[in-house]
Amino acid sequence: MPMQFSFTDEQEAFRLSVRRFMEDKSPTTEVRKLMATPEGYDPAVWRQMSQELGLTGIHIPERYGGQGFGFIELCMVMEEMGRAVFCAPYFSNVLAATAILEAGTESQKQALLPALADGSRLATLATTEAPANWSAETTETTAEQNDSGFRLNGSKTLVVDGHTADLLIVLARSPGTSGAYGLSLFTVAGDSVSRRLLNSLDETRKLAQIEFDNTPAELLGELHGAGITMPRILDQAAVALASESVGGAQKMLDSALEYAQMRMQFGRPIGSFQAIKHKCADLLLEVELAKSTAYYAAAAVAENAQDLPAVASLAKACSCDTYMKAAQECLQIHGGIGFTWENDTHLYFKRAKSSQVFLGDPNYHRDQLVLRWEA
Amino acid sequence: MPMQFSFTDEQEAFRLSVRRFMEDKSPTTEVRKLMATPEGYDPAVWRQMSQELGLTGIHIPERYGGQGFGFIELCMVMEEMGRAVFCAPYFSNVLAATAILEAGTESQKQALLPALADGSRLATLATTEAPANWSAETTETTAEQNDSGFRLNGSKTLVVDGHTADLLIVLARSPGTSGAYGLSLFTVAGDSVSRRLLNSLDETRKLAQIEFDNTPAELLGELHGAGITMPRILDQAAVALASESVGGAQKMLDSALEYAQMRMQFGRPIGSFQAIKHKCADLLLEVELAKSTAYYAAAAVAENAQDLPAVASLAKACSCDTYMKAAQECLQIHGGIGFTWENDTHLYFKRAKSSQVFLGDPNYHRDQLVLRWEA
Amino acid sequence: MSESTSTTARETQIRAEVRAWLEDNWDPNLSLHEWRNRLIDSGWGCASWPEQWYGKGLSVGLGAVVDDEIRQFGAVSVAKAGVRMLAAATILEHGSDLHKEKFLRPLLTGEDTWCQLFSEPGSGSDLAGLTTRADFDGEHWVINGQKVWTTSAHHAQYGMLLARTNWDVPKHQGMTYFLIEMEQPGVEVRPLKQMNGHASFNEIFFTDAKIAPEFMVSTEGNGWKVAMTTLAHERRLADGIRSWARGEKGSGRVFDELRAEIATVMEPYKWYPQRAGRVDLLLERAKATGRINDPVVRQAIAEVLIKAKAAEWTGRRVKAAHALGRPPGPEGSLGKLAGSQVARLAAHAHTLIAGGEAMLAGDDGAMNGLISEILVSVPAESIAGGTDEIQRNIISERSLGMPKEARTDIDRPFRDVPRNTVS
Amino acid sequence: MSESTSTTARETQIRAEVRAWLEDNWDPNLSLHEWRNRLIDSGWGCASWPEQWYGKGLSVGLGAVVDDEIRQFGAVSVAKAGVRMLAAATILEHGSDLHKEKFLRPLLTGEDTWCQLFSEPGSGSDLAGLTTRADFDGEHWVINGQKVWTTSAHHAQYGMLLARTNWDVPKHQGMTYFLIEMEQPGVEVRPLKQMNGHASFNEIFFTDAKIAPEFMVSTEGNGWKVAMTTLAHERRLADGIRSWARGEKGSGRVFDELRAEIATVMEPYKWYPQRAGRVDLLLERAKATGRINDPVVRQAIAEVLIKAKAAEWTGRRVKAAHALGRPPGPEGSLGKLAGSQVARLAAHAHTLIAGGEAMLAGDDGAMNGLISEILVSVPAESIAGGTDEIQRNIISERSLGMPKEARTDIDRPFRDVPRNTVS
Repeated sequence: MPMQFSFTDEQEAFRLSVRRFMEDKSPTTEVRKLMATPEGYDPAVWRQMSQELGLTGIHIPERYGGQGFGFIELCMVMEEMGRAVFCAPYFSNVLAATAILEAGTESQKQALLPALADGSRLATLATTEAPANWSAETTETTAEQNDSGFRLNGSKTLVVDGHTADLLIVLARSPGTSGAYGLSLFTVAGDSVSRRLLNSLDETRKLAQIEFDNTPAELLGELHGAGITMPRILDQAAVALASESVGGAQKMLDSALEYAQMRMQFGRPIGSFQAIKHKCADLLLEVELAKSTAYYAAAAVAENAQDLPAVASLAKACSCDTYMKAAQECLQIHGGIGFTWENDTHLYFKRAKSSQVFLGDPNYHRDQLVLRWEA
Repeated sequence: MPMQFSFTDEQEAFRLSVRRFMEDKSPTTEVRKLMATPEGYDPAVWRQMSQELGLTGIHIPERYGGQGFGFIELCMVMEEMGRAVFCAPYFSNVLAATAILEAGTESQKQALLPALADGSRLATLATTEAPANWSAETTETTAEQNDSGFRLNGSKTLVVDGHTADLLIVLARSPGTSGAYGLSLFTVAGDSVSRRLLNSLDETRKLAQIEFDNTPAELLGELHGAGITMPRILDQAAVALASESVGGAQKMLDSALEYAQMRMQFGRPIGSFQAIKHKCADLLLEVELAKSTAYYAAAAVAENAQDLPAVASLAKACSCDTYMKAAQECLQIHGGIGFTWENDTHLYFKRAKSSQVFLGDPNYHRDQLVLRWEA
Repeated sequence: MSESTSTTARETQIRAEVRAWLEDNWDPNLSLHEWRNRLIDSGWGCASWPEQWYGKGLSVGLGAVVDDEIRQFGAVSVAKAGVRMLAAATILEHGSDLHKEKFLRPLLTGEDTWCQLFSEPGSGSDLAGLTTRADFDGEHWVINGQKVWTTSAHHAQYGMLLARTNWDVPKHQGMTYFLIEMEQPGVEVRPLKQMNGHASFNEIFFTDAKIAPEFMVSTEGNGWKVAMTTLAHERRLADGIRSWARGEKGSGRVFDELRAEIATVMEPYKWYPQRAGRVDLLLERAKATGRINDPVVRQAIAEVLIKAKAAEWTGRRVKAAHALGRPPGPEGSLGKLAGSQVARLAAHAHTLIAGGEAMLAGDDGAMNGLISEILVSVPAESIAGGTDEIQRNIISERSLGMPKEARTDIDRPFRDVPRNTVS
Repeated sequence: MSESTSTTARETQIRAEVRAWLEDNWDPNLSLHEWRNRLIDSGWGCASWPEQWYGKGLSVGLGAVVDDEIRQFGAVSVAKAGVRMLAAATILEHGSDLHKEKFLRPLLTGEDTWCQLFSEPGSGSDLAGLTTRADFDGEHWVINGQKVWTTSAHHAQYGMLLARTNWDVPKHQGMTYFLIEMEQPGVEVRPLKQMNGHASFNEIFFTDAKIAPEFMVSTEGNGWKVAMTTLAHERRLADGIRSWARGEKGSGRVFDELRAEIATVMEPYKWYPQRAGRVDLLLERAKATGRINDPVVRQAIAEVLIKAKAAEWTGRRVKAAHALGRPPGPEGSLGKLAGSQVARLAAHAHTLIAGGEAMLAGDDGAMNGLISEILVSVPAESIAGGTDEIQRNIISERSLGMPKEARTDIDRPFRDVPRNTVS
């Protein structure tokens, strides 16, 4: 498999444009404002990002109203958003679009994707029930079929941007089934459920609890098809999150370096002390290694590689651990200043902590990696 | 429980006398000579150590010919021997004496212990069969009883000093039993078995493979009593090994420090570089912490504390990991010199590596710690 | 040998004297200040202090015996904890009679609260690099600059201030120690919010604040030496606060007022147990969530337990050696460094146990937000009171005798030393 | 975009020329030296060398294309690997015509073996601190001192020697580079046994060894600069050896002689794969022993796999960036540091998998002693070729642009620099 180990000039130019947009529209002063609101995003910036830059449709094919780029470009966007701790319902939209692309029928794709691609409709994916378990197989929410269609009962939690989404893609099972069998995906109107914004550790990532009480739902794709599609959707989600994380990790390294060069103690920059120098050297290594895993995994999605399941877990475990470590070390190098609310480090620290456990913690993914490895 | 957190002046004086003996009789030049021999000890030094210093009988009660000190003093001896990578069948003798003390009848103690206490007879404990498993419960060696007594069949491996021992204490089970039930300890004459010196990673610790082929054996203590006594014997063994390990770890720290102060690079001692200073500071912390666990565990044995099982595992995991780390870092600080055969570091490195897995690796003991913890 | 020192005849006699006095004088229905004034006047409140200053001139060891007897009796002690005791120790050692006369009694009764004004945004690990200035205008010392990490400054009457009075001498020689009145126009106190949402500290801005000349401690330029006394006592502060907060269970007016006092003083410290990682909760949480059944989670918990118990036992070895008059061996910096590692490992184990719940905080978080508070508080453990890096310097240089870092900032006028221009 | 550079017309043409020449000239039944002399004379053996010295003056990139074509054709190349290529590169860049005439051809045919005489017991990380001396006695340079970590010195005809010729100038300015004949009375070679039982290196003792003046390279005092050329090529050495050792499968006299040559040259390196941790064996071993069923062991294996794959992919990113002419980004020191971490993690995982068997070695050890060889070889991975600490210095200073360590040893006569007195 001819795997990608570098980006093309066009891709690098694209990255630069996303980075500039983020620097311009999402400085941390803005992030702080938005994270304090329940909605958690700026509609004007969202519109501009969706319609002028086309980021919401980046990996959606042109025939469904998207930009028609690949998963690699999507991951570049995630990386730059991670670098900016961007506060907006982007990742949730990606999750939903990915689920529709993987599971939906041709007519559903045509019906649902254009509004996601142009950002006019917000969507998310609701899968998780027991917080400690990210496997689709333990789903308990039921989907009962009657003459008028499907009705959902149960609840979902940790639903990213679930409180603002117009459209929910919900994982549920037919009554009486268990395990991977009997699972299907459904679309549900956001305003047809009872939902509640949760108090999240990372205030830039809004999470919701959603209750289904005989909620009308439409089947997405095939009945009982989610046993096949969900693992692939979750692998892609893990890779996207890994990409976001390496963006954040690089930012933490940059921030640590900048501070270490500037901060004087004992008459010299603290970056001249070997303890700080070696900490930064180790961090550079970690970050470069993590980037390599995220880039490789993005290419594995793009090329539909056979080893994707193992590689997705590898990238998730490596990138999210690295992000956490980078945030910790950046904070440590900042000293007391780094522990203050005013300093931006904690925004990243909390995103890192949240990402570490989101979609399965590193131990879970390390285990998956070995079990999935084919060598 | 009034636990001991310091040694008495008498104990400190005793430690000093053992240390001086080791420095005098077991410099590494001697260790290197002995480790290259199959016997692995110097009979003259052994006699002097046993008869003049009484070290072989240190924790054996006076009524059985021993010195009548406690387990704490035994552990001090182990610590000093660890510091010297002493090459002699001492630990094996301790294992055997402990087994007899824990399991033997009064008359067996009277019959067997005096010769162990004065060092005139070498003994060891043979329990392990599958190298990866240190639990007594998987024992497969059988002890069949007939009119003339017991006959053993099966094999043991990793038997410390098993090739030179006059007396073997052997764990075996009655035919048809399984698990903790049906286990007994037996005494077997060393010259009645077929045995082979194994090629050991740590050449200062001699290991043997032993085969039992209808070998006559005498029951030690109660029939089927080993399900109760073996865990306690193994706990004490783990604590003794932890003590030996902290002695070795301290020596590695001392050696690293000495070298770092002396070795000049770039016109200054390498110990003036923060990278080396901080490495040594971390090592001091690790070694002091490990010592605390070994001392606490020794006191837990001495006081027959209820939390001994958890504490023994804690000390074993902590001390052996610390020894390994100390040896690694000492070697790293020495650089290329540390990797040579001529430099003594590898003697300790190999002892540390061997001790890490001996009696159960740190993961095993960490798991036991949590399962045994009562809080 | 056990770690407690053996009982001596002198100790027994002192305990009897204290008990006799308490039996005659203790009255839980007095106001807190009335009771403390009575205790102060008796000399038992601070028995190790000199006789002319509220004490009985006893040794520090016997002073602790007296305090123990008061505690065992169930009586309330003087306000002998928190930042104010740093002030007391410093004033006793370096203060003038005026200082002792004016400050010691209201400090012991609890009427006066104190704060410590040492750290600055630009001088953290390098405390001696401070740039808050004190200039004498012929009548007063005029203070300009900024301090930070000041606990309880918003309700303190007085502050211990370290400021630079001479910029033309090496950094350690140009500082002077002052006692400053906090309630004056030139002093602005702003709460400093932390990443865990608490605001336990303050930033203090001085704009032409004034100090009368008699409130200089020791002499001009001798501030570093005086500050060392304060800092030496700071290391014992955390322990003191913990034991002091215990005596809050009695009934009577004096206890009611004591509880109110404790609540105020303890407020900034309420997240400190979380900062240390809450090792005590790990097994309970693992069992409650069922995560104890995951062998990998058990490994993480075991790593915490090992380090935490080893650190606890090492602390007791240090105390036992101290009690026996042996050389101290492993010292404070080791405990600090171990604590920082324990906290970090514990936060990691808590994360594994919480799983997805670690994404939530406050009411929605595990244990009503307590777990998330751990996760966003532990980073302080490896910074506050000297970073891990500083501890490793101290350990390597003091405990191990390794060569000191070459310094380029201490042998020339402070004016010429490169330093932080902004914050 | 894929990592391979796109095929150019020039490349296609060169490949055709090489292939045509090989079709006419390749004969596996020649002796190895006969064949290599033929290849050397054609200019294809070292196509990127200058035309007057056995080459065709091609770019390094096209030189690699020629080598690739020879490999693909199945022919044997010149003795273009190992320490002798460091000598060749240095002689080509800094040597005199005499040096080139005398040394290059027998080096390329494989007749001459070389060794590198830089490291000393007293100067490891600080190579420029060396104290082996070269004094001119009016006729010869007279060498006294000791070198160490010299691979293959026991069968080398020549050595690249760095020695101090001036003690009164700063350390980097007092060294001179020589080409020394190893088979002479003043040179004693002793094997140096390592902790893993192998003796891949030698110690070399010089006692009044002699070098004729014409075998100085470049000028007196310019040795450091010349040595940099040697060292720059050393970093590529390991790769070169690995790829070179491949071409051993053919039949015919030339291959028989090649296999014998490879066996000799590779002997010191046979434990190198174990030094790197043998990541390739982990899953196989875990499955064979059943330890794969332990979730804690799976974690340890996963940690190795993650770091090893990440390091491999990072290496390919570096190469891809290089191929595109982009700034190199993460560089050699990162790979070195990653490799050292991988080796250590792998040894740990192998230990867990082996369990008690890790106590055994040789015939009794797991995989006939291969596993124990890993355990006692990995410590070298974080030392050889520059310790982890040195790599972190390089990364922080060169890749991250952090301030350099203040140096006190480079601005004064070497004579006055504190240094190791013994070893």
